[in-house]
Amino acid sequence: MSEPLTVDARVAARDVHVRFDVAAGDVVALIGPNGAGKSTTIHLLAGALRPESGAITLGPTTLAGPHTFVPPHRRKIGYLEQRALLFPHLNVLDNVAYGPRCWGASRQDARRRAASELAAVGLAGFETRPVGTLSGGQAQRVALARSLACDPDVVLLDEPFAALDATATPALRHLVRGRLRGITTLIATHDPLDVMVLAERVVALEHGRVTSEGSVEEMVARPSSAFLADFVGLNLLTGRAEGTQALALSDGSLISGLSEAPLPEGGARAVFAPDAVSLFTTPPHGSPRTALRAVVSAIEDRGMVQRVSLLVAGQRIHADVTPAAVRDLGLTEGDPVVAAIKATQVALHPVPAR
Amino acid sequence: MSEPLTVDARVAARDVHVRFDVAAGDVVALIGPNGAGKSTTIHLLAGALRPESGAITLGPTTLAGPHTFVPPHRRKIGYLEQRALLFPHLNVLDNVAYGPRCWGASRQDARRRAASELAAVGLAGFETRPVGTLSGGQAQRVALARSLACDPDVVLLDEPFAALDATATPALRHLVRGRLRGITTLIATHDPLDVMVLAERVVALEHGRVTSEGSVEEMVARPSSAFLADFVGLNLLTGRAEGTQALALSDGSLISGLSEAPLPEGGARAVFAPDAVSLFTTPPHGSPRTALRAVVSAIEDRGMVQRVSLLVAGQRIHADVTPAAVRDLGLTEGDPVVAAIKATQVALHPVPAR
Amino acid sequence: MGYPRWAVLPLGLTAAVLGLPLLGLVARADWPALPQLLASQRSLDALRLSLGTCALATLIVVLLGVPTALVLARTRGRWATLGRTLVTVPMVLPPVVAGLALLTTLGRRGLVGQYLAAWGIDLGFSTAAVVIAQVFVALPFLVVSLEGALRSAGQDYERAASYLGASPSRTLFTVTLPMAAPALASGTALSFARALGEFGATLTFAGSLQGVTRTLPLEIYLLRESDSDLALALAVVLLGVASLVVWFALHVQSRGRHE
Amino acid sequence: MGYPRWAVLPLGLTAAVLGLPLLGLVARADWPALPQLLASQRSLDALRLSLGTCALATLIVVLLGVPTALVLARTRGRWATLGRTLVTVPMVLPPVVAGLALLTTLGRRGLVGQYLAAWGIDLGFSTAAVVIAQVFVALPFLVVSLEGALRSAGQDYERAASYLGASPSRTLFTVTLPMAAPALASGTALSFARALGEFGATLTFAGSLQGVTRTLPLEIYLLRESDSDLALALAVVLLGVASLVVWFALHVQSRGRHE
Amino acid sequence: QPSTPSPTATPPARPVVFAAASLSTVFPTIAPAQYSFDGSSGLVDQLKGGARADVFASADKKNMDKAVEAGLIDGTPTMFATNALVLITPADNPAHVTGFDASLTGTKLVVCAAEVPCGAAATKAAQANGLSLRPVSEETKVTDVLGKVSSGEADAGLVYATDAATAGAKVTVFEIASAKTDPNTYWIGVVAGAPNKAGAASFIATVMGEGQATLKAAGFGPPK
Ligand SMILES: Nc1ncnc2c1ncn2[C@@H]1O[C@H](COP(=O)(O)OP(=O)(O)OP(=O)(O)O)[C@@H](O)[C@H]1O
Ligand SMILES: Nc1ncnc2c1ncn2[C@@H]1O[C@H](COP(=O)(O)OP(=O)(O)OP(=O)(O)O)[C@@H](O)[C@H]1O
Ligand code: MOO
Ligand SMILES: [Mg+2]
Ligand SMILES: [Mg+2]
Repeated sequence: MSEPLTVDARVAARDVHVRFDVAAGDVVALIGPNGAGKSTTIHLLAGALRPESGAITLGPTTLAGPHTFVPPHRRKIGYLEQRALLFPHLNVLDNVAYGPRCWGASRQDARRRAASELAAVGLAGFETRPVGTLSGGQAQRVALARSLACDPDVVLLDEPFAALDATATPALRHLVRGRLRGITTLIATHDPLDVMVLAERVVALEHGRVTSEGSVEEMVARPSSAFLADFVGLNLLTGRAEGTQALALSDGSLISGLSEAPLPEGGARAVFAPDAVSLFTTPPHGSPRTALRAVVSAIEDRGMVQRVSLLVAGQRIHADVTPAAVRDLGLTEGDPVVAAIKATQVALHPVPAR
Repeated sequence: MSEPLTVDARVAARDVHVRFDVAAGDVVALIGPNGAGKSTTIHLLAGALRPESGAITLGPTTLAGPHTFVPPHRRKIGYLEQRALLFPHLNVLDNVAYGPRCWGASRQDARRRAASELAAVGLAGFETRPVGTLSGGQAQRVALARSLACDPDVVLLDEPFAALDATATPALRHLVRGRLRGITTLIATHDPLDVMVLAERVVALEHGRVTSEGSVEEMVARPSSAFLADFVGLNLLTGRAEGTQALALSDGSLISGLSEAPLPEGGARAVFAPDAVSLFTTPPHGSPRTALRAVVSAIEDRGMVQRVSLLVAGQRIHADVTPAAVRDLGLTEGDPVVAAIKATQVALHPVPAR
Repeated sequence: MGYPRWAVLPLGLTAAVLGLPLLGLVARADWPALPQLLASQRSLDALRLSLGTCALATLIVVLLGVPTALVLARTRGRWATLGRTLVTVPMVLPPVVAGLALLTTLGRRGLVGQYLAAWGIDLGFSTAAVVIAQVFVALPFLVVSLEGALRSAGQDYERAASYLGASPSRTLFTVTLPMAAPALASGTALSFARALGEFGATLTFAGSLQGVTRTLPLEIYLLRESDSDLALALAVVLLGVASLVVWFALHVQSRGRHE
Repeated sequence: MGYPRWAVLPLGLTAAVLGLPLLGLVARADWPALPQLLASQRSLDALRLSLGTCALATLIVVLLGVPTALVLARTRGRWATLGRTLVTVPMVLPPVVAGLALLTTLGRRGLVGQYLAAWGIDLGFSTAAVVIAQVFVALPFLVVSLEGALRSAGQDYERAASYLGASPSRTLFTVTLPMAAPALASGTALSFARALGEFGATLTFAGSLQGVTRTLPLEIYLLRESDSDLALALAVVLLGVASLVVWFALHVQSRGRHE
Repeated sequence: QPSTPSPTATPPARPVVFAAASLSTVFPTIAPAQYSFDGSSGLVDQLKGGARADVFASADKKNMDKAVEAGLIDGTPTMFATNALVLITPADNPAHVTGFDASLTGTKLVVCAAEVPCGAAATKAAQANGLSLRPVSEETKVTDVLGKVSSGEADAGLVYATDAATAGAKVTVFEIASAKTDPNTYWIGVVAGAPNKAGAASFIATVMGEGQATLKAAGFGPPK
């Protein structure tokens, strides 16, 4: 059902010219500073905007090209904008049932489907509410339910969680994650966690151009621009799940961590912040579960902190420490060190599956 | 110029009845899950909603009561909504200049002021852009500039940073922080960082009622509900600035950390996550700068992690560790431990000043 | 809240400008003669004919006008301005001239009418001619008022619907029109009112035969030749009927909206 | 995009319904006689009078109608429905009846007119009466069309302005009206058009004195007594003037908007 | 229509003349005045409403009587012209009407409604000729009857001789003998409280005097 996507589109008026491909079923994060062209790209895919030149294809279908243009309503997309834009003349349930009705479901089936989507976003019981009476976050959740209710071929999310309360976000992200399995997806986001949890690949935009493209792993390991490095700010180690709360690297060393749901077998990612990495010269005895043998490959002075690059089982991670610590430990390039990370600071996620 | 605020207002249709006070010049964070009544409270203060019973007073003025109601335009408020709502028929500069014009500034003065507010939010050069051509985040920044341009007596912010890109938020938060000095402020937010960085006091709402109210310190130390505990999720230690990169507790122990701007003399806060606290039986030798003597006061089983409560110089903090670590270290209540925290995981902030 | 307080002053003036003449009308009407007048076959015929033709004309106006307003609201540039001008201009015609225009076009020897006549279709002096005259004068009112509202409202919600898979037609019926309901209702009321009051064009194009083409305004005009006060009484009846219809339309519309 | 493709069908029908009669009018008019007709003092007087009174009437309509539409749009419940009904209903009056209503109210012996006469103010059969008649028939059109648009548009932006310190008046002039510009422009064009075409009420209330109360439609009416083709030619002139004014209003309005 | 001022003794000021619409072409060529034209009944309504006028010229006796009854006229009004009903068809007479007779049956005949003067005259004429008319429309204004016949929309119509005269070659005219003997009458009088009584009197004098020739040329008959 899912198809690969190729994008090569120019919108001169906004100085945007984006070019990238998405494999069938891939979840791709679109990142970049305000005004970089993320929403413009999403609009191009949704059909809200027609590229001035270039083409957009989904599998064998040309969505937009010099001579073709498939209108938005013939693209089976699930699109969630920054604004909820719920229809004010329909109640919550009928808003969510709108998509299924458009794609041919009977009124009853559409409502049944809508009710279950609403329940999934935690809004069971809100069915008959007029949308004008919802809080901002509630409205955004209804919009999310609405955009997923018509089983889209391609999902386009533009900062989907920005208006949600912090305690509700992880659960919804988890829900979205489950729903996106196997659906070609683009997520424009400002939240690195969205990238780490939901995406397989990253397309970074700056000033309307793709400045970097690759797997999440590559981007984290070798961010190719200052924005990316800043944005990522997180370490990522990929290995295989070992039990439900740990991950094994290629050299056999183990990383303990926490995961929202028990890790399935197979590929897994450990995500942790550079400032969560403590450095020791000998393995310490304390609460940190993980002690990785590493070699210092570089030390970068970033003002208040020093960023120490480490090689662990062939993968690159960073540790942020104070200049005083570098002095104390007498660190230089090539030194072997022990990198300790508390299990509670490591998030484990399965590698997003096709 | 700034005045204390007292709120005791009921809106039966939304099942909201809020009661709290704000001292003159205080910055208060309004927190609570989606639909708790944060925006409703803000609307009551802005004058968009009239309380069905109760009263709202600002200093000697009754803003709303059984017999009085000051309309929104006579309240000198800076209000930023979840939606930017920029006037589509005005360009960016004139949107920002709108407020000053309303309060009597000449066209020239208003434009000058607007230009400087725009520059402050990083949008110099956007003056003559039609607002329809802004990206989502750009629009929200313009709205922020617009709401601050008329020197408000009371500032009301409803999730001000939700739509901003992650790399831009810290700078803007810093800007807002400076601007709020001495202005009575309410911030509805889902981001604990907003609370820690900007607020002195917290009012927590659930189901339309104030469930908890107090200083940020109190709330962090003794969250009175599951939502609060979840929301906060951070440790806070208050002391006095010691140099520009450390904070001294009452027992003389030092906490190293990082701060966005050099710490001024006086009260300061150290903010760090419970999972950033490593526990040792003896002081370790490694990169962590801070090693605090602490006593275990409680151990709570939270499933995947154990939350260890610690007393440090009379203040309570938490350490999240794995069950395995508790077993390894043989921790029980009353045990003395060393709590190590990496300086790069500690954020230092001045106590928000009146 | 919602409007400056001084706005009630012009509101009061408007009420006076529109209300006083209506009051004057009611005051001068020959009330005692009214029951007998209303019982007369002529008045009943005129009333029935007026309501029937206006209902049909309003239906046609909505069917033609709504899509026209939509297309004009969604088109930009020269063509849109031209289209909007063309739609507005017929409103300016004095009704008698409008009737003459219809006559020269659709009459037996008219531009188009001669071909219709060859096909055996003769519109002159028929009830159909009354409806055509009403459509001609009422259509611009719906188009112009709805078009303005649609243009003001923008297209955000329509785009949201299209992303959910709604074809332009479905979007029109499930989003655009329900959301423009207030403007559509007032535009329809406007058109109905214009059709109900229509006089000059009907007279000139369709003639005036009891039960066939003599609508209420024509009857009132005729009655005036013999007795102005009685004519005014019948005009008040027309006014009453119109008030009821308009009030009902507005009432239904305001109940249909969520507060 | 923006509308279903089938919408061009009713659009075409609308164009035919409104356009063909106009074409017929132009085709039948007595063109060779037009230059001489236009050069005559009578025609010039009528044209001048029509443009002057319509401009003034439209100004008054806007001054009274905009606040009225605003208040009605921002009021809910019974009173609003009542107000809107009262505003809509005068549109239904056949113009002659409207004229009679004005006469019985503002005439020298009318309900209000007798007091005005006692103060030395005599409105009847003066140019002022022409303007009053035009205001009476045109005002409802502005109110009804603008009210619908304001109601559809909602109040979010107005609230945003009030938080920035804008009084309701300032909000009205700097936010509400600029944002409702398309609806305001079309409502004004509608009113102007209605006033320019006004005939029956003017004739009855203001009479038909050359240069004082005989506007273009009245002149056309009189001309028709002697030569209908010449009357049609003058009607085409009226049409041309109206087209120009309307086109200009729409053009200015569309240039003023940011794309 | 250029109006040629007549060389009468010029009164102090032009009188205000309220005259039936059917006089709108001919009156300005008789004497200069400030004219206001409308249907006769409309003019009576205006006078009742307090319109300031000096002269009222009605196209029938009924409306002049109404004016007198309402005290709007000074003294007694004078008949100044008559106008006889005629039958007209489009120039090519498509229904082959032969006159005001049985040939009208089955044709599209338009007449004035009984309420207006020309309609009353039509009814009288039909009675006099033993015809029962089945019109397809009963118009409220004689101009509308003329318009429908001259445009070919109707096959035949009953109008006044003066109306038929304005249509010229566009219509074929059949005279009605009975109508000539019992024509419609035109009346003129000074309005009560006229601001310009002298002007009014001199205007009426002109109409009754040298104006008669002009009226005759326009198709009117002499007063009886
Ligand atoms: N309708 C429009 N017309 C013209 N230019 C536009 C329009 N919308 C956006 N732009 C411009 O195009 C560029 C890309 O904007 P876009 O909305 O795609 O950014 P974004 O990456 O989504 O930013 P954000 O994170 O703030 O949402 C920006 O410079 C913006 O100002
Ligand atoms: N206009 C309205 N009419 C009726 N009820 C409303 C209206 N707006 C909000 N509510 C209801 O009032 C309650 C409080 O809503 P409010 O908008 O204040 O929540 P909030 O705390 O701001 O939530 P969020 O974090 O999602 O913005 C909710 O139950 C909401 O559904
Ligand atoms: O103008 Mo008249 O009074 O209908 O003949
Ligand atoms: Mg965006
Ligand atoms: Mg809210």
